[in-house]
Amino acid sequence: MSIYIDERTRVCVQGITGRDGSFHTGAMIEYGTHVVSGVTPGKGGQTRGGVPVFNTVHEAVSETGANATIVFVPAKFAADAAIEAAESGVELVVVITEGVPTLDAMRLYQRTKQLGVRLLGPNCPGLISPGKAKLGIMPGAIHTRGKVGVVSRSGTLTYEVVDSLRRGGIGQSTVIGIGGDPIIGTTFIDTLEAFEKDEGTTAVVLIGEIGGTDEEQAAKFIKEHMSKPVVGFIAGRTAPPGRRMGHAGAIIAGGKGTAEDKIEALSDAGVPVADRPSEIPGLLRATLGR
Amino acid sequence: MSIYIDERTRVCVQGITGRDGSFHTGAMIEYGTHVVSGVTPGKGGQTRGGVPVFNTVHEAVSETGANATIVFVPAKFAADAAIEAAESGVELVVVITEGVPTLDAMRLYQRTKQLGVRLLGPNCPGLISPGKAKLGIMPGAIHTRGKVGVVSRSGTLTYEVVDSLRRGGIGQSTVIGIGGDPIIGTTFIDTLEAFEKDEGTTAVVLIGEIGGTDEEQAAKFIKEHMSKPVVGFIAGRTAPPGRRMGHAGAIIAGGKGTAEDKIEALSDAGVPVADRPSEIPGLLRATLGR
Amino acid sequence: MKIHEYQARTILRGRGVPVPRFEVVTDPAEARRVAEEIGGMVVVKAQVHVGGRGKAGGVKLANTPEEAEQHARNILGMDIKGLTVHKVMVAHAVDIEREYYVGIVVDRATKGPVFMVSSEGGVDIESVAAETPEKIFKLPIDPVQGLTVSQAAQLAAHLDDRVEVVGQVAPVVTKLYNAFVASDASLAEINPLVVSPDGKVWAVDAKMNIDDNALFRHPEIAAMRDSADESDELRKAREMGLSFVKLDGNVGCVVNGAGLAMTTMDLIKFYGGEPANFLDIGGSSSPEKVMTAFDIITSDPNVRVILLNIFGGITRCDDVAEGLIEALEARPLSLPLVVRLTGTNETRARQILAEHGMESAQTMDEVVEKAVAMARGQA
Amino acid sequence: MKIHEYQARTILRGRGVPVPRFEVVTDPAEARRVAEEIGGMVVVKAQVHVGGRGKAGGVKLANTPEEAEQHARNILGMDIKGLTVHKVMVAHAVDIEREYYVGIVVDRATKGPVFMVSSEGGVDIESVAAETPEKIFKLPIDPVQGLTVSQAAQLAAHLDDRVEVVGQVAPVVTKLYNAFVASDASLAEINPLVVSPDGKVWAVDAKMNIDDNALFRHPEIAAMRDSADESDELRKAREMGLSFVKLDGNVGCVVNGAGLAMTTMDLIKFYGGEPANFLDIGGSSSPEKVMTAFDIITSDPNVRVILLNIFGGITRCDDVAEGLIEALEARPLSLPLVVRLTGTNETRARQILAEHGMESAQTMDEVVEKAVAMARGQA
Repeated sequence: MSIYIDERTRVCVQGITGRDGSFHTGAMIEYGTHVVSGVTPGKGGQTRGGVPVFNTVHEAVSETGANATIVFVPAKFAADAAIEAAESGVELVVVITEGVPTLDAMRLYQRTKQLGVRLLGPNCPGLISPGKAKLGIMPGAIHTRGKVGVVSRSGTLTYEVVDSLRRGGIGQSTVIGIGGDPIIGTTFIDTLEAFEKDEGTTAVVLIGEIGGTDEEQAAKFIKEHMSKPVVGFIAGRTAPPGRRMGHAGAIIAGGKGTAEDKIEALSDAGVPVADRPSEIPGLLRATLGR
Repeated sequence: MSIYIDERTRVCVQGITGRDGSFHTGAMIEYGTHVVSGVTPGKGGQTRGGVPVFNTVHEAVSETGANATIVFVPAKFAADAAIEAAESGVELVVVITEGVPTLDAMRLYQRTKQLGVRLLGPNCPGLISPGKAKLGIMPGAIHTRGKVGVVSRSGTLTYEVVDSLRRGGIGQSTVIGIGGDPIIGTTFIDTLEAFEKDEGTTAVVLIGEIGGTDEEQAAKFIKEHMSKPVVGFIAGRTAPPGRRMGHAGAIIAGGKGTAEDKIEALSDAGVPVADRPSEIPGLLRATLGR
Repeated sequence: MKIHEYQARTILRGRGVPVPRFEVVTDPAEARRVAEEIGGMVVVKAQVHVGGRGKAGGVKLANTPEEAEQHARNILGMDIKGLTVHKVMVAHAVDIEREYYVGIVVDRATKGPVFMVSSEGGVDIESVAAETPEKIFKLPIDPVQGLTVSQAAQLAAHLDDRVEVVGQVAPVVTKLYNAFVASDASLAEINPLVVSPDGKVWAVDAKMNIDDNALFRHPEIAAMRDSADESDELRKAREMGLSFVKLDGNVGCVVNGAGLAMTTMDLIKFYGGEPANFLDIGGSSSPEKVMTAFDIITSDPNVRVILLNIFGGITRCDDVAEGLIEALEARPLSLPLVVRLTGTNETRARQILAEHGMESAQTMDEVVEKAVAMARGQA
Repeated sequence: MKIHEYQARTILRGRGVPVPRFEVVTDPAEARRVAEEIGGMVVVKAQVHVGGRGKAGGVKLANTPEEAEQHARNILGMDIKGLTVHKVMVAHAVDIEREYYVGIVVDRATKGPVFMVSSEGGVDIESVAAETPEKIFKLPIDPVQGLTVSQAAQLAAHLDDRVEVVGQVAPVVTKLYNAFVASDASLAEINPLVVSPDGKVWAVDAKMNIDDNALFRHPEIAAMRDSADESDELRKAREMGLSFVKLDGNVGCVVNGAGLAMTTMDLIKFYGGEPANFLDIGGSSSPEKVMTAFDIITSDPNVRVILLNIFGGITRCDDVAEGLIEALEARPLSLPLVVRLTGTNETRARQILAEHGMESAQTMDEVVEKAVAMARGQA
C-alpha cells in the first residue's frame, strides 16, 4: 500500500514536449509509471515515446482517463496549467516547476482547495510509491518497496535519507517531497493523515527545515491524531535569522521558524528528532521495535 | 558479463534535445545507464536532466570521456552524425534512427569499418545488458540478468521472446537488435563471435527473418566456430516472394532469402529452429541441459 | 518507390544514355501523332507498375501510325494484374542484333552497390540467376570510391568483344551508375541493352526503383509517384504509416512490429489457416492506427476474422485495451475480432477487456488457434 | 528582491498614497537644491539595502538647506554594515502626532496575504511582534476576492478612532494592498504611517520586497536592482544560479540542494566547527558551478578548508568525480578540499578520486569531522 499514487494511477504529463517534461516522461515510464497522455498546447496529435499528446488537459483526461497530472510547464504558465488540470477532473496535480510567482501559487492553492483536488508543490521533487509509480524527478533506483512513509520539504536531503534507509534495509511505502516554497498545496499534516490511514505504512520519517511553522503544526497533529511512530529531522539549526537558505520558504523571520522551536515541538509530541541524518535508520528501528 | 556494453559504458546521446532523444535519455538514465553527455549542434551549454549538452561529439568525448554514442538524430542527418561520432574516438555507435537512406548507410558502414568502430543499426532498437546498461528503446523492465545472449533483426518480436524467456526464468547477458535495414553495421556473425567469447554467455537465441542471406552465413559461422549452443527462430515462412514485409530488408528477392533456406542452413549447423516463439524457452532448456 | 519505364528512360536520357526516341501519351490519337513523328516501326507499351506486361498484351509493335493508334486504343484502359492502364509509351523500335542485361542493386553482403551484367539480356534476369547463374557477372563497387574507369571497361568487355561496342557500353554503365547514385536508387537496370545491326548501342528498356528513405532529397522524383497505380488500401496504409501487404487468406491480422507480424502470419499457417494480409502498425500502437488497419482489412471480402496481436512495450497493454474499447464503441466492427495483448500490464489489460465483454488470449498460439477455428466457422 | 525606500515611495505615490515630497540625489549640492525646493525641515536618509540606518547615522533631520547639504556630505560614501552609501533621499519632514504600522506579508499558514496593523508604529515591528504581540492586529485576505471595503475600514478603525483619520487611512490600506498585488510584492509596509497635528495622514517610510519569481512581469521593477548594493560574491553566485549566504566560520561548504546544504552546516557545528557559508549549487551539479562556488569561497580569508558534499541522483557520482578532477587540474585550489560523494555510483566515484590521489569519505559524518579537524589545524 501507499498514499496518493500507486499502480492504478494514470498520469498525464503537462509540458511533455519540453526539455524536462520529455526527459522525465521517459524516466517515469521506464520506472513503470502509467503515463497515459501528455499536454502541450499546439502540439496535440503528436506522440512522445508512444504517449499521445493533447492540446488541453480536458482532452487528455477524457481521451485517456488520466487521474493525476505532473506539471513541467515553465514558471510563467505553470499555475494556469495546474488550474486547468484541477478543473479537468483529475484527483492529483503535482507541480514540479520551480520559480512559480507566489501570487500565482496562492490562486492555484485556493482553486484546488475549492475543487477538492490534491495539489503537491509547486517547486517540489514529486512523489514515488516504490515499485508502483513515480510522479517526480527523483532517481527511482535508490528507492525500495517497504512500509516507511517519508515526507520532506527538501530534495537531495530526502534522497540522502532514502538512500540510508535502503542501505539499512528499510523500504518505503511512499516518499513525498512537499516542496520548499512558502505557499505549497500538500502539507506535512495532509501526508501524516494519509500515512496514518494507509495500511501499508507502519512508521513515518518527517524531514523538516527552518522557516514557517509547518513542523510545529505537524507536531500538534501527531500528538493529537497519530498512532504510528514518527521520526523527525530538522535542517537549519545553524542558519542565521533573516537570511534565506536557498528555498524561498527556508528563512527565520520575525523570530519564528527556528530549528529549536521545531525540535522542541516534535519532541513534545513524542517524536524522536535525529541530530544527524545517519541516526534516522537507527531511531526508526528503535521506534518500530517498541 | 555481457557483450559490447556494461556498467562501465559511458554514453553520449546524439540528438539529446529532440523528441525521442530527450525521452529515451530519461528512460536510459532511469534504467541505470551511464549517460555522460549529449550532442545537439547549436545547443551546447544546455543540460538535459543534468546531462551536459555539447555542439559536437568531439567536445562531448573529450569533456566527458564518452566511449559509446546512441544516435536519435533525424534520418536526413543521422549518417553524418554517426560518422562524426565514429571519428571522435568512441568504440560503439548505435543508430536508432529509422529511414536512413541506403547510400548514406553504405558511406557510414564503410567509414566505421575503416576506423574499426562498432556500428549497430541503423534502424535498430539498440541493445541492453540487463541490470547494467541500456542503449536503446526497448522496455527495460521485461529484461532480466542472466546468461543467454539474444540477437535479432526485429523489435517487438524480440521483446516477445525476451518476455517469454523471463517468464521461463531464463535471464539474458545481452539482448541486441541488429535492425531490419538492408545495410547494417553489426551482423549476426559479429554478435555470435562476441557471445562465443563472452564468459557470461552460455547460450544464444538467434531471431532471424526472411530476406538476405545473413542467417545462412550465421549458420556457417556457427557450424565452424561456435561451441556454445544456439537456438533459432525465423519469421516469415509464409511471406510471398517480391513483397516487402515492413522492414526494408525483409523481402524475398531473386529466389533468395526464403525462410526454408535459412531454417535448413541453421538445422544443418546443429541449431534447433523453433516453429513458434513459444518453443524457444523449451529448446533452450533442452540445449543447456545437454 | 517504383517509377515507370518512361520516367526511368527520362532520367537515363538526361545523363546521356542513348535511349530510343519516345513519348508517353494518354489517348490513341496522340499515339498516332507520336508514331508519325518518330517514323518507322514503333513499340506501344503499357506504363503500369507491374511485371509481365508483354504476356498480358500490354506491349505491341506497330508498323504504321494507324497500327500504333489501334494498339494504344486496345492497351489504354486494359487491366493488367488488377491495375488499369492510363498511359502508354510510344517508342522507336530499334533493330536488335544482340541483347544484354546491365543492372545495379544494393548488396547486403558487401554493403555497397553491386553491378550485374549478362550477355543473356531481354529475358527475366531472376530466371537467369536461378537457372544459369554462371551467365551473370557480378562486380561489387566501393560506394566511397565509386565505379572506376577500369571497372566500367571490365563490365563492358564482359558483354561484347568488339572494340567499338565496348567503347559504347563502358560509358553507358558509367552513366547508369551515376544515375543510380544521383537518384538514390535501390535498383537501376537496362534490360535489354541492345546492339543494333549497325553496331549502335541502345537502352531499350529501363527500370529504376528509388529508395523511399531518400525521396526527401529528390522532390522531382517524388513527384513522379503515380497514385493511380496504388490501391485505396495501400494509399490509406501509407498515409497512416502502416505497412500493409495483401494476401489471399481469410484471417486478417493487425500486429505491431514487422517481425511479430510475420510470425503471426506464420502461426496462422502453422495452425492450418491462411493469413489475409501482413499488417504492421509500427512499434507503438495508437487507436487511430488500429482503426485504420481494421478499415483496410474489412474492405477485403475474403476476411472472416480479425486477429489483433500487440506487444505492449513502452506503450502499455492496458492503455491499448482502453483505446481499443473506445474505438470499437465509437465504430463497431463488422467482423469478429480476437485479441491478444502481451507485455507491460497485460493482466490489467485482460481485466479491462473482460469488463467490456471481450477477452485477451494468454498466448500467441492460443489466439491464432482461435482465429483459425473461427475463420473455418468452427467457433 | 529588495528595493530602496525611495523606489517603494515612488510606487506608492503612483497609486495615490500620500507621500511627503522627496527626491533622491547623489551629491551634497543637489541635496541642498532639493531642500530649498521642498522648504522647511527635511530629512536626509541613506538609501542602502540594510536595516538600522538611523542607528548608524544614516538618517538626519535638517532645518536648513545648508544643514541638508552638510548631512548629505557626511552620509554619502558612509559605510553601513559593509555597504557604501551612493544615494541619499531628501524628503519633507512631516510633523508627527501619531505613528502607526501597516504592512502586508505572504502568510504560509492561510496561504494568502495577511494584513498587519499596529498603533505602535515607527519602531521595529518584529520587536513588537515578539514582546507585545497583542498590539498587532492581523487580518488574512482572500487572494481571489482581494481586500474588501469593509476590511479596509476595519483595519483603519483599529488604528484610530477619529472619523476623519479613519476616512484617510482606509484608502491608504486599500492602495497599499493594490500596490502589493500589482507589484507581486512579498512584503509591503508603511512604517510609520503618520498622522500630523493638522490631522493629515502621511506614508513617511515605505518598504517593499518583490517576489523574485515574478520579476519577469515587472521589467520596470526589475530595472530598479541596485547592483552597487550587491557584493561581488553574491553577484557571481546569482549569475551562476548558486544560492549563497556568507557566514562567519572557517569551514567553507559546497553542497547540492538547500536542505542538504543546511544539514551540512548543522553537522559542522555538531562536530565543533563553524560553517563559513551556506552554498547550494542546485539539485544537479555541473563542474562550472562547483568551480564558481570554490572561487566564491576562497575569496573569504577566514576559510581554512572546503567541504564538498554531493548527492548524486540523476547526475551520477562518478561523473561528478571526473568533472571535479578535470576542473581541479585546470585550476588548482588554494585551500585543502575534503570530498564526499554519495548516491548513484559512489563506489566508482571513490575509485576515480583514488586514482588521482584524492579520496571521498563514506559518510557525511566522516567528512564533516575531517573538515572540522582540518580547520582546527589538527589534520
